Amino acid sequence: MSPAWQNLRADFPILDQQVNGQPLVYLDNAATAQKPQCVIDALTQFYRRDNANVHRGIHALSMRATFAYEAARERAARFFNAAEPGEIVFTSGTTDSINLVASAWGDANLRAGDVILLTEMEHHSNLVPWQLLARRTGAQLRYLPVVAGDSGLLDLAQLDRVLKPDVKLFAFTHVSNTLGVINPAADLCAAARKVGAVSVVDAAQSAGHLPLDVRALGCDFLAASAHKMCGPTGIGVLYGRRELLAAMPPYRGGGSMISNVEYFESQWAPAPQKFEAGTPNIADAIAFGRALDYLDDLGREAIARHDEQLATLAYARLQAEVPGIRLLGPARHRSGVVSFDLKGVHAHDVVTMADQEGVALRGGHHCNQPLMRKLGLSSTSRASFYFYNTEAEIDRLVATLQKIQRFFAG
Amino acid sequence: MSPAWQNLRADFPILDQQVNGQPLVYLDNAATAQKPQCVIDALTQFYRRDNANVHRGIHALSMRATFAYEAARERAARFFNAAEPGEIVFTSGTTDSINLVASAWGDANLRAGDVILLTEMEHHSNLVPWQLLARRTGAQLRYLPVVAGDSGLLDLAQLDRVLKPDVKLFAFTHVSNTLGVINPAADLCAAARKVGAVSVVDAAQSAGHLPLDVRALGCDFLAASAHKMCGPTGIGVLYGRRELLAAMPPYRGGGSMISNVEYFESQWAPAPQKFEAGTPNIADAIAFGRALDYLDDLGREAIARHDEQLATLAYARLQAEVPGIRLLGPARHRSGVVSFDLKGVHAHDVVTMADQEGVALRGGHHCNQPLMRKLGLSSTSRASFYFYNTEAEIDRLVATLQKIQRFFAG
Amino acid sequence: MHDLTDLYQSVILDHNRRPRNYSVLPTANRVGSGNNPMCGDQITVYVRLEGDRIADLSFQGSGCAISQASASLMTVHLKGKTIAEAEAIYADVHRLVTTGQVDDDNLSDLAALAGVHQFPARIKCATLGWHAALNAAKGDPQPVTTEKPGD
Amino acid sequence: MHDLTDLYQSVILDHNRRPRNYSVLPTANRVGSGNNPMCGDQITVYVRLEGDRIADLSFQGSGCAISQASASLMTVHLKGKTIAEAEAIYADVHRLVTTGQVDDDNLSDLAALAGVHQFPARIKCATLGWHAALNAAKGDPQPVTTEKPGD
Ligand SMILES: Cc1ncc(COP(=O)(O)O)c(C=O)c1O
Ligand SMILES: Cc1ncc(COP(=O)(O)O)c(C=O)c1O
Repeated sequence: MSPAWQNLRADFPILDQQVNGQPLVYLDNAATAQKPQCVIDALTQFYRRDNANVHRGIHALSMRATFAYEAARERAARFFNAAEPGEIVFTSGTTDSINLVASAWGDANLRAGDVILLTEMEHHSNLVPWQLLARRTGAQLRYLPVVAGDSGLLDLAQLDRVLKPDVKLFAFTHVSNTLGVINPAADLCAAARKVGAVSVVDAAQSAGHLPLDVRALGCDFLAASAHKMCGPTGIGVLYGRRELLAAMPPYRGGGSMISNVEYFESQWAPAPQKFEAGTPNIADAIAFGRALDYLDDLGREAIARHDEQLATLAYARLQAEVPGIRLLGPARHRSGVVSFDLKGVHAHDVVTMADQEGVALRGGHHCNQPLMRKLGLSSTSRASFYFYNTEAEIDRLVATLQKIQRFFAG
Repeated sequence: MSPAWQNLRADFPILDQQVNGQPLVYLDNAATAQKPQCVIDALTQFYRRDNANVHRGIHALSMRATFAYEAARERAARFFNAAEPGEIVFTSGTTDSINLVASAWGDANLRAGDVILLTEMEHHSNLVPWQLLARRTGAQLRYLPVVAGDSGLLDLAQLDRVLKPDVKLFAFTHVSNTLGVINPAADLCAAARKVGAVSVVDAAQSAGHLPLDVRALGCDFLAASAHKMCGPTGIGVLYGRRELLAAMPPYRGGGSMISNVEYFESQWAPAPQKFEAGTPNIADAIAFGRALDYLDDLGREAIARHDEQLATLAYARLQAEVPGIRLLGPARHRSGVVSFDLKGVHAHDVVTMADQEGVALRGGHHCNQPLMRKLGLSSTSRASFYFYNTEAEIDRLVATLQKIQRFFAG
Repeated sequence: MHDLTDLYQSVILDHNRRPRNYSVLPTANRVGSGNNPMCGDQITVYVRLEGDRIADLSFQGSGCAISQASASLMTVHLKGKTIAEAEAIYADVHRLVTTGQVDDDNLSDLAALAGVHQFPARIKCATLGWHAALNAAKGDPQPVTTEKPGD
Repeated sequence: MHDLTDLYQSVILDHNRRPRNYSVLPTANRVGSGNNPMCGDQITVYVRLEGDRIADLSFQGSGCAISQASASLMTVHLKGKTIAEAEAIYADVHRLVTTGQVDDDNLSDLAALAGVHQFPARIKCATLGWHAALNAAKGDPQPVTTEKPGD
């Protein structure tokens, strides 16, 4: 790893702390990423200099806030290579974005008998909204399976069997938050288009990690969360193809999403305003824009390479040096997420013990209960890497798991 | 005004700046309030020390984040005097809170022929969600009128006529963002309860300004935005009575709002988690808690007195010193919002010109189009005060409006 | 600090006080409307199109001095022009209100709109009537709304 | 830094490795279940209630060492107790796992749970089985879920 990456750690003040007497090793990046000082500064500066409500304001602060907010939208459009800023809707995160599609597109376009296709590895946030939509409309859910075994790959041989013309919408995750699998998103979107289905890409785990271009993917909708991309909590985006957003009814009602309101009826503003009712999360949108600058300065290809290098190394070392460990997901060509089951030690005990060594892991079902059940597990431990993690931290991880194993073996 | 209030200005770094060569006079508080340094620091400290995802985490950072997030919920419960923290749902703001009620409570409880009662002074955010709900369910909207003239008071003599047993829900604003009127919220809630209607209080303009106690009000739901209460953008609360929240279906689907997920069906977590799908706006919720401390340290009675004093003075001086001005709302017993129409000068021109003098006003329909039409106006200019505003700033306002009038008179 | 008279030049104040062609045009064969939902500016433009020529036009509406004066100036300048000529004039006006730069010395009193570029929140006010008129002339049935980012 | 053996005392490790009364109780007349949806801990408790006395009880489930050991200890300590006695014991245990303080010197090996209070995220694990058992004994048909703030 080039020393330049090591130097990045200085941009992240939170990494420089001791936890339980040990230097923090933060390996919970799939849950949320840390924030560089420049993103924190963007928040501080907004509140210290420019804070005002947007859109309806003419005074100086309000203009600054409006221009900065809309510049963040343009920044996000560039980041995802949308055709225009109007294809970017600010939401409160991936979950909100997916619910927006389920509610605004889904209720208007689905009826009894239609099929919503998902995969067996979806996060609850890309699963429960479709269950609720299916219940409201009478549409049915269908699943593209994961292959048997622990590689976690989608069973693409079954795609033609499940993706038939009765499928009106195909929603799938780009990168699994439990398995570390990277799905062939462009191929899946193309397959969806071939049967006339709308495609929804859950990019929560990919947007800050891989090069991502909505036009190259060919997706209709794409959802992401700023907090997993070095941005603040409470903000995210929905990308939607212009024609689809234009035809959709609103999501929530309120200020700023209207063109005309009367006591008994109203007309809507064009997208994206139509989907942004009320005062938006102005400060966090602006700070999110700054996070996108930061990521693009590093280069997303470079981040992806770094993530994969660390994850592949961690996978190989855990496999070799921790007896009885069960690793999920592929050994290579993977994202930074490495989930595992340590024989005889429950994930909670692993995480509590690792925390005593300053190593931050996550344990549980990772919002992936049905997949866990299919794998015969109730929970796993998970180490997830980002660009500020180092090989030395993998040493700490391996040593910690070995220590835990020794302790439990008594 | 006691000098202690003057000293407060030092807590708000944004106030200490020049706009167009003049010291900023920020009179756009009804749109959004400014943030004291302690709230900004709460954000910075969270991201520099404690940032992690909540609920599912066991490691040190995640525990700190979870406890701080839940402490913010407890803080909000205390602020509003809810019976328990579980009655506080974090949302992205007032608009989101009202949409939550319209969608989760409304769809489950309303049917064709039922009546939703509103008042003629509602903000679009407390109007459009009910229009959408009415369209979905076949329920009807009905309005409690505002009395003729410019006092802006609700016509309470008509309450019995419109609040009949066919009314299933009565939603009204506590304080008007256009008129500065303070409505008798406790009486309206009691009247709603008498006919068996659920009451929804839009507290966007009151929560940071008046003493507020949901049990004293006797409301079923109450909605507020942090950004109007010295807190950050992107976070707000819905208070809901425990029994109502418990009986409601979820709002959005996703992580953290479930108790069990299978591929084809799921069970929900208890409230408030049931309504908080996905990663919440952790940092802003925590900073919001700090803002509530700040407001309670000042004392809400004292803030309300200060707001009213300034607004009453501004109203009287504008009336006396600016010929031809048309002032909306009552002369006394009012909130800090003072809307007016300057004869012969459009509100946008007023606001642009005032901005040249460093005075930040808002001009437009204030998300209140139907009320504007009823008043025979397309827009007004609005000065809105908060506790950091001073009498000297009223001097600047009056002088600026006089100057604008002279300019336009040619 | 900008000088207020940069924005509110005497031409603007005059057209605001006494808007030209402020009426319903009885012979109109095209109507366009525009509104700025953020502020409540509202304009209706009436056009009599003969072939591809704007034989006559008028407007009515309510809004700030900038939107009313700009619409009034617009009626004066577009009367008698072909659609192509009208578009060329609007291209100049758009450049003027967004950058303050004048390309065309023939803009005459339209140059009074140059100050708008220093007030970005007001650019929409200045272009509202022009959008509505061109849409009407070109037969685009969509009402103009300015509530678009980057517009 | 806490010592790991504060939390994972040998009593805990032993009860986790060899849980007592880990079975379905054929003579049970009450069943209670609890789950911690955040982590996937899952416990079912079988109770034979005779009058107001817990004549016998057993459990099954899956979860972390703390939840399994605490449930195992619970079965040992509640067997033969009246509901009132069981509630009193649980009150002590609750105080123990939330504060680390022992009121009652009779807690014997339950004192091994004292370390839990230093690990607030794990308190729910330690109380899950107890909640389920008391709910079953008191006939509360609601499954226990720990997903409540402040629980
Ligand atoms: C009375 C009233 N209700 C609702 C709202 C909407 O609040 P928000 O935009 O924060 O969702 C506002 C704020 O503009 C308001 O003044
Ligand atoms: C694959 C995937 N989808 C969706 C989500 C939900 O994102 P958020 O909680 O930010 O809404 C997550 C994050 O936990 C995720 O990993």
